[in-house]
Amino acid sequence: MPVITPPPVDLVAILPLLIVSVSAMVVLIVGLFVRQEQSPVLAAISLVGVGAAIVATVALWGQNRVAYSGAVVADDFFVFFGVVCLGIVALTIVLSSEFAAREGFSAGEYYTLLLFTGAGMLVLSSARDLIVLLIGLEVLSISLYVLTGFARERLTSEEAAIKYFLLGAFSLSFLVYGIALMYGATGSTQFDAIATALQSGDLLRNPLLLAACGLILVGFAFKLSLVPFHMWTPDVYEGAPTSITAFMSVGTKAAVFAALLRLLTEALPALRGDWANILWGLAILSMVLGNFAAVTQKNVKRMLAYSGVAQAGYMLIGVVAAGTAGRNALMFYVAAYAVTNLGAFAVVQGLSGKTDENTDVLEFDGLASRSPVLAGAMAIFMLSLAGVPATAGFMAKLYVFNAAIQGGYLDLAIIGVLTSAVATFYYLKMIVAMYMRPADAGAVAIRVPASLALIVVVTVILTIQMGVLPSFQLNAAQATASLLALH
Amino acid sequence: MLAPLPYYLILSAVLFTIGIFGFLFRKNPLIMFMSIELMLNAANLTFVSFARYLGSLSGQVIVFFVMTIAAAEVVVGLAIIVSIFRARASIDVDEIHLLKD
Amino acid sequence: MGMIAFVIIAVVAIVGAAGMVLSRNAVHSALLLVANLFCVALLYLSLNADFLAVVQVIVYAGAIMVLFLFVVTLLNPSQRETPDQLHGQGWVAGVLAVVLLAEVAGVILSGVFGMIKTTATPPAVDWGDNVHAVGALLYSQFLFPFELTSILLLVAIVGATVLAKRRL
Amino acid sequence: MNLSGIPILTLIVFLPLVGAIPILFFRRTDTLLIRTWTLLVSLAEFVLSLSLILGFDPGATGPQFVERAPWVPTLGIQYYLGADGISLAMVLLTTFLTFIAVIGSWGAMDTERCKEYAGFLLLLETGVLGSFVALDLVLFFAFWEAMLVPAYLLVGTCGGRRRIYAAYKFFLYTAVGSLLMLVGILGVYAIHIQQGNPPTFDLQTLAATPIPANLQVWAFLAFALAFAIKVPIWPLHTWLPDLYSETPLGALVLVTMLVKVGAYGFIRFAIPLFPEAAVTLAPIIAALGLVGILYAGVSAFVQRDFVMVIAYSSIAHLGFIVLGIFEFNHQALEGAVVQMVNHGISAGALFLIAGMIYARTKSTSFDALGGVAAKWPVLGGFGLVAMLSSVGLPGLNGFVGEFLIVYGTFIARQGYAVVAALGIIVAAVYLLTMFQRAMHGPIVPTLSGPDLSLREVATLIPLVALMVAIGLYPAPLLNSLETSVDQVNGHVQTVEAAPSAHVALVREGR
Amino acid sequence: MVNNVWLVLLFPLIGFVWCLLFGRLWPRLSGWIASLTIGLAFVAAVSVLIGLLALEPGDRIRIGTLYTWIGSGSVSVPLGILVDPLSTVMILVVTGVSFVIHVYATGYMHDDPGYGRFFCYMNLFVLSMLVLVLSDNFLLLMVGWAGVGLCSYLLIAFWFEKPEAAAAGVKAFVVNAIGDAGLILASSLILLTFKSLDYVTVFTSAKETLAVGGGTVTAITLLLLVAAVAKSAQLPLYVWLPDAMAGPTPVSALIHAATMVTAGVYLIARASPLFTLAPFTMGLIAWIGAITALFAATIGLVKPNIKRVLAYSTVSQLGYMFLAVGVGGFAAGIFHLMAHAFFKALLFLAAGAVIHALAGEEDMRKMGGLWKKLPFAYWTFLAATLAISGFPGFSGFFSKDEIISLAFTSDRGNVALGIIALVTAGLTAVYMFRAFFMTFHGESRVDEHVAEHLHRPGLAMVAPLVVLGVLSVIGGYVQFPGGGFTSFLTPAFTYFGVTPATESGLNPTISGLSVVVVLLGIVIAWAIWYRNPKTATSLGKSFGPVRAALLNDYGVDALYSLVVVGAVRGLGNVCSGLVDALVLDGIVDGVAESVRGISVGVARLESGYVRTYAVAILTGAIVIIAFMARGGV
Repeated sequence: MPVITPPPVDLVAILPLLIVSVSAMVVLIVGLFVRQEQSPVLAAISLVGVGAAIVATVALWGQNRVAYSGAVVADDFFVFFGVVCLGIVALTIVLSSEFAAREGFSAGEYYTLLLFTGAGMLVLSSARDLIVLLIGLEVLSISLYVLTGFARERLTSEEAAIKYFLLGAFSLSFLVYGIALMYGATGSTQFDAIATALQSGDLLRNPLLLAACGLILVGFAFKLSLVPFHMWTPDVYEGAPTSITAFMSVGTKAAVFAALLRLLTEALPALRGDWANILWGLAILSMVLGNFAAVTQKNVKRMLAYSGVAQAGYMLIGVVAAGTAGRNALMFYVAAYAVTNLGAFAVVQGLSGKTDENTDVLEFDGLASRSPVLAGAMAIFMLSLAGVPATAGFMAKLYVFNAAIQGGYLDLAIIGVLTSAVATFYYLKMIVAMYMRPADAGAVAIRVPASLALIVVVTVILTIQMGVLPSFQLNAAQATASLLALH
Repeated sequence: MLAPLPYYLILSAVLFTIGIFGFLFRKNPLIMFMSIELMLNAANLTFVSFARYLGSLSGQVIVFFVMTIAAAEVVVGLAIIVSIFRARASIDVDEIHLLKD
Repeated sequence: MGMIAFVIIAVVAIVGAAGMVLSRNAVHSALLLVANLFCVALLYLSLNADFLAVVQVIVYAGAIMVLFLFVVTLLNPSQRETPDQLHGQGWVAGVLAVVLLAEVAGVILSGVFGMIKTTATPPAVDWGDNVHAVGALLYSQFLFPFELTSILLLVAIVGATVLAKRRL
Repeated sequence: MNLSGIPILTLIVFLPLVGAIPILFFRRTDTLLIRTWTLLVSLAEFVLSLSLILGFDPGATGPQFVERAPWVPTLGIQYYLGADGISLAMVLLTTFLTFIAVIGSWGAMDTERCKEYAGFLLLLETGVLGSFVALDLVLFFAFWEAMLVPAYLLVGTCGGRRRIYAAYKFFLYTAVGSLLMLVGILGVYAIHIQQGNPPTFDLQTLAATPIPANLQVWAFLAFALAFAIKVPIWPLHTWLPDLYSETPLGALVLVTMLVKVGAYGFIRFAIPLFPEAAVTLAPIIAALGLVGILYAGVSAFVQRDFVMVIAYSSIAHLGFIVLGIFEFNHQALEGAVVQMVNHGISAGALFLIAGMIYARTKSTSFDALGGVAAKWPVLGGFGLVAMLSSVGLPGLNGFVGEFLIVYGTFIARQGYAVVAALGIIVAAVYLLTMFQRAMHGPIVPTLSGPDLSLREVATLIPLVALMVAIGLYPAPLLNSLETSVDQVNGHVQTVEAAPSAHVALVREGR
Repeated sequence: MVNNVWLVLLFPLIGFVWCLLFGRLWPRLSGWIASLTIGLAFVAAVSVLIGLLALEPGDRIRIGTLYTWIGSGSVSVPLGILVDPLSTVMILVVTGVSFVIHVYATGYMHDDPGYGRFFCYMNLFVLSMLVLVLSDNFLLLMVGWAGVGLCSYLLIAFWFEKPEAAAAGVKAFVVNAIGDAGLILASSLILLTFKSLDYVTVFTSAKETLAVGGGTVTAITLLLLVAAVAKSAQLPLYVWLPDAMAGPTPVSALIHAATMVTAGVYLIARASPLFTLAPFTMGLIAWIGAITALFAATIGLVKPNIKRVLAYSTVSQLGYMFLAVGVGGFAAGIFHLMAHAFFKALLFLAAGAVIHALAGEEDMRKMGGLWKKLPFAYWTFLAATLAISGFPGFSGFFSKDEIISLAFTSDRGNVALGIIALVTAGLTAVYMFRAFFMTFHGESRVDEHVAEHLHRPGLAMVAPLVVLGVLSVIGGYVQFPGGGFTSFLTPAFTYFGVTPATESGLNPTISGLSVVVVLLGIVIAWAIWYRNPKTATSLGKSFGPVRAALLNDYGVDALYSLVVVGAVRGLGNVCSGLVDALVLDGIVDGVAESVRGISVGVARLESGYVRTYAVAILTGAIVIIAFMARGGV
């Protein structure tokens, strides 16, 4: 009879996760006793929790702890993505505070789930085991399924929820099946064990292994909304509450990219030739189709959804290019995109009104005169997404294309820039609407709540800072990436 | 006593495929969801089969986790389905497409 | 002997699955799925996964499928499906499914023999008390994911509660 | 004057940007404050830029006023500014024209769009200036792209009726080209690194990097496309008439600097980085320049609008500049740079005059004009001088550049020079015809209002003074260009001096 | 004294700047200052002449440099001037005749609202011409060259409210621009060949550098010829000059007599060291000159407008000058240039007096019998007519006679050229006396109303007529004794090794022939237009088609407007209307449209059906697995 020998408990390595989870529970409980109009209290508690978690994450810098039989790791890569993800959660909390204070809104559960998504993302970015990765993904996904349906007065919100859920579950099955085959082929689900199993080289050309890898990629591609697994994205983004759309568009991408990169570089480096080909195709498809489809969108959220598809394609270039340059590029891109897109959605939220419905591009007509601040901020975000210099988006694209060329993927770089030009088309459409068209006759000045203003200001500053002085984030990314390369 | 491993694997592949077919074919979200359960089961069967042939227990433990995941999904999924279709005359995913281009 | 049993169980499982997919009545589908799950549980047993077999029956066939049935009956079960708005969806689904099956089957058949460890006859393992063994593994090597599942379940519960709160 | 220790270029580049910030906080209705502030900023900027003259050493090789600091050290991107004679001329022209543009827009800015107008104008100035002094490829690209945005917004918010179409077209046209240049930049960088060098985007270092000939051609084309669109070289020019006809005419004075950045790009980046490819493709590009001269010339002849004629004439003038750049000899290149300055002055003056006509008649269409010079003799007189400067009348500025270009072309490709001379005749045809249609003839009854005000005269006088000054005594300008021009051509001449090596490289590449 | 040459330039510059600044404020004063400055320039020019005469004949060349104008690499062009007999003659003629015209204009333009502007342009005109003739290099020459073109444009279009005046101005400028282009190319080629644009450098090394009749020198001279032909209104680029009559009459006088059109002759004379190396070009020049002379003379026979007749006579006389320089008679050409300046200025000013008197009437069919009413104009016009016709003893006789005989006898001349010159001399007498008789004799056809209010010329207009009248009569005697003018001028050519062809005294045969021809012409004119004016009408009828052809310049003008203007307009419409708007923008918009189209197509996949999305996922999965497994064994 085997003796149970639990692995050494390393609470420090998972401290951020613990803090976030505990705060989630605290919010859940406190939420039961808090009246609707007091919901900012919950937001405050959540923010404190996330803040503490961020501190705990940063504290792990340079420690490189592998814990729980190698199931998780708290290295600098994790710290980077942890901070990014938690930052996204924090901003989403602030962004939601106005929205969550409304009548009949289950604020307690809302914040709880939001914090749990944070937990899920932390797990994803630290997972070194396919099973841990899977569970982290599910924590994130299930929270999001529910959050998507949170705008209860809108049928579209529910519709988005069920579409997201059904397709999410469907694609999860592929992932699970892929993990099963991977387990069969390598005998393990742990990254280092898989890598060791592949080292001998006997397995490398095994169809079963390759198929397993392909199936796993399908699961990831769905979450990253890469073409052709992206089709849920516009519908869900449009239907979900704007703050959740904002969160989904950046949070999911950040965490899943972290997990994907770790999986590919730590577990499957031997298969690089194979997965790089697949991702190469997916990147091209995503950049091309995402950008093209976005051109004629009339709803801002849908447009940003397609833009997100395309942006995921650009990020993928970093993964394909691999190497230090590729990883740096991906990390910077993720951070830049997170900041910019959150800001953009914050502006959309500012316009979308009480019912969260006014997200048509027409709503932006003449915004410059209705709210110069929102218009100015939105213009900066659009330019950043388009990759115009002095914004985060430019540096991100520079990094990515550089990585592509250094990695020998000139084709990706060229397609990337050409599709960027197409993208400019629709990003400019927003600027045209805001600055060059007159506002509706009946349009009134827009009241910007303090919470929204805070987000907009923070994201604008970050967008520009990352474009003008990118070194801070880059240094972090660089150090992390080089550490990762040691494994 | 034991059938060879490929038999198990093929069986699970067949089950997995039937699940996929069901998901694509049926319009009833409940049956689509059941199809997903079928797919997960197929995956589980693969895990267990491999576990047996690898002589490693961890496959079984993983199945345990997958079941948990499935359960969690069922809870939330059914709740979503109920909340949408309770008020409707028909249970048909094709009926819900307000969101499209 | 094992082969015969396997074939019978497999056939039943496939028939159950196919029936689930094709049945016009959602209740029938659910019951056919239970049958399938039961067959899989039997296969678990054949694979020395006693604990899982039991869990499969209790949790899956028991709890989860009951939940399904409950919802099915809640949502007007007698209703017939309307004609498909997506023309040719059945054909597309069928063809794609067959292609995928062919692919996966091909992959399995060509791949599984390349794996030295698994092509040999299965090791005669004695996991002793399977429940104990699984438990031991769960609390040692898989401690972290195990703890994580608590979060997962909590999320599910909270989510279900929120969703339920509104219209039920 | 010793300017060492003072980051003079940084100050010059970013003063307008800083000056634009307070405008954000001015009240929209307080246009006088906004305009006065903008005027002060542009004046201060101009005065500041004049200090460069004092510190400039015309004989020195290499960039002067150098500022160098790591920007993104991990990639080897530097904040690297420096100016040679060519940059200096362009910088001074830009600050001067901005100042003129602000005075010239004084009346036109008095609208509810004043804030945008002023702000974007200043931002545009920063972008243009940055492009002229950046010596790091990424830094240059950043300025280059950043310059588009205020131009785009300026046209889009303050422009004419078809402003959105024009702004869109401009941005997309230029965006496509510039993005490929980014690929080109990264390509050169990658080659540099592959040869085992530390990463850098330093122009001079990369220019010294040997690049295989076949790659050179592609990389050159990636750069050239961006610059060719911006210049614009035929047949990539159709954005320009649309943009110019929709841009507020005062601001257009500065917007004309955009095309000069394109030409500058060839001189500073495309040719030094890829001399062999430049030599190989020079006949084609120069020929396109020629086509542009004649094509735009005859097109200008049939235009029905004052501004459109000048827009097409700009294309023709830029054709001369392109021709001059791609002859790779001292006179042609120097002439091209002089002509860049001239184009800013002449076209600027003509646009200002168009703006003054527009302010009085609300139209610049020939259908609504006639007898303008009779009705407003002072306006007509300034218009005449500006027009003649654009024609290239000897004794005015345009001639110096045109002659040097024609002579330089003559040295290398005599047939081209003959065609270019034909272009000079065509220029006389369409510009004189324009003047005849708008300024001469019977006074149409719709003209009303006074002749030029003192402010308007004050706007034009500096420009006219420069036309005469450069026309009669271009030595200061030419002298400051001598060394710089030789340095640019030096990249090419080493190629031409060793034709056998060139051929060998081509073969190796393939 | 020679250094006073700077003053020759300075005074008109002062006048120009003064008129530019104060012309509108004090128009009268400005007119006088303008005239005064030109007068002072003339005085300065005379002092230059005196200074030059004090030097040895072989040493009469001086160069002064202000500063380096264009210095680019190896190219260095100074702002410098050259004083030699040729330029001295030119500045004397230019300033002298211009001064007279200025004075005249103060009276003629008295009532014009653009008085100040007029003198501003006039002074700039003179200044440009002086720069042209004084320049010591080809590039600075071009400044003056284009400057006179500009001023001709400004002055022809002086009354620019009149559409035909504006159009005539444009025409003048554009045709001149063709010449400018030729000059730029010529300069480029010279610079490339000689590494310099200085006259002295180029001309002294011409013989060593260039082979006689070689391609380079032929190309250079042909390009210079293009410039000269355009500026001097020779075939085929003469078309601007007749239209230039749209300007005020003093302007015509200035353009035709003192400045502008003579520049082409001057250029050829100046660049004679190059031209003499290019026999082909020389022959071409002679032929162009001869044919133009004849061509314009025939047109002059029929034109009813007095100024137009004078214009064609100018073209014709310039043809003579071309002929002269073409056959190597550079001094003869310049001599005729000077004589022509006198009598042509006089003709215009006298005609101007008539036009002024008749309140702007220029049609000779509405004149007649004016000899009693306008005696000064009558006598001076007669003097000038005799001079231009080459009536013995008058200035034109000496100069033209020399040309005719050179055409026959010079090395480069031949009988054909001589006969053409001779015939043209006769025709000149015919059409000039036609104009004379139609204007001053016969019955008055003047409008009654105008006749009652005849403007009599004031002193400012009469004095110039008298001065020029005297000069027209005696101007030819500068050749005496012993070819004094030619011998003064010759060092300017011999200095660079060019020996201009000269006549050794009067050739009795040719002189006699030409006298006969001229007299015959006068008689014919007398017979047709004086004795019985009906003859003219009947002749006109019997030669209807010929007359129509002549009236329409043989259709040259129409051909130009059709071919040149039509071609440019047509090309322009194709380029901007078709290629730009449809093809290029079509491509751009087409790209944008197809992006939009693809976008709509792609977006249409987004049907909203979950199961469709699932199909996409499954398809993607199948492809990916196939791709991955493909790499397997």
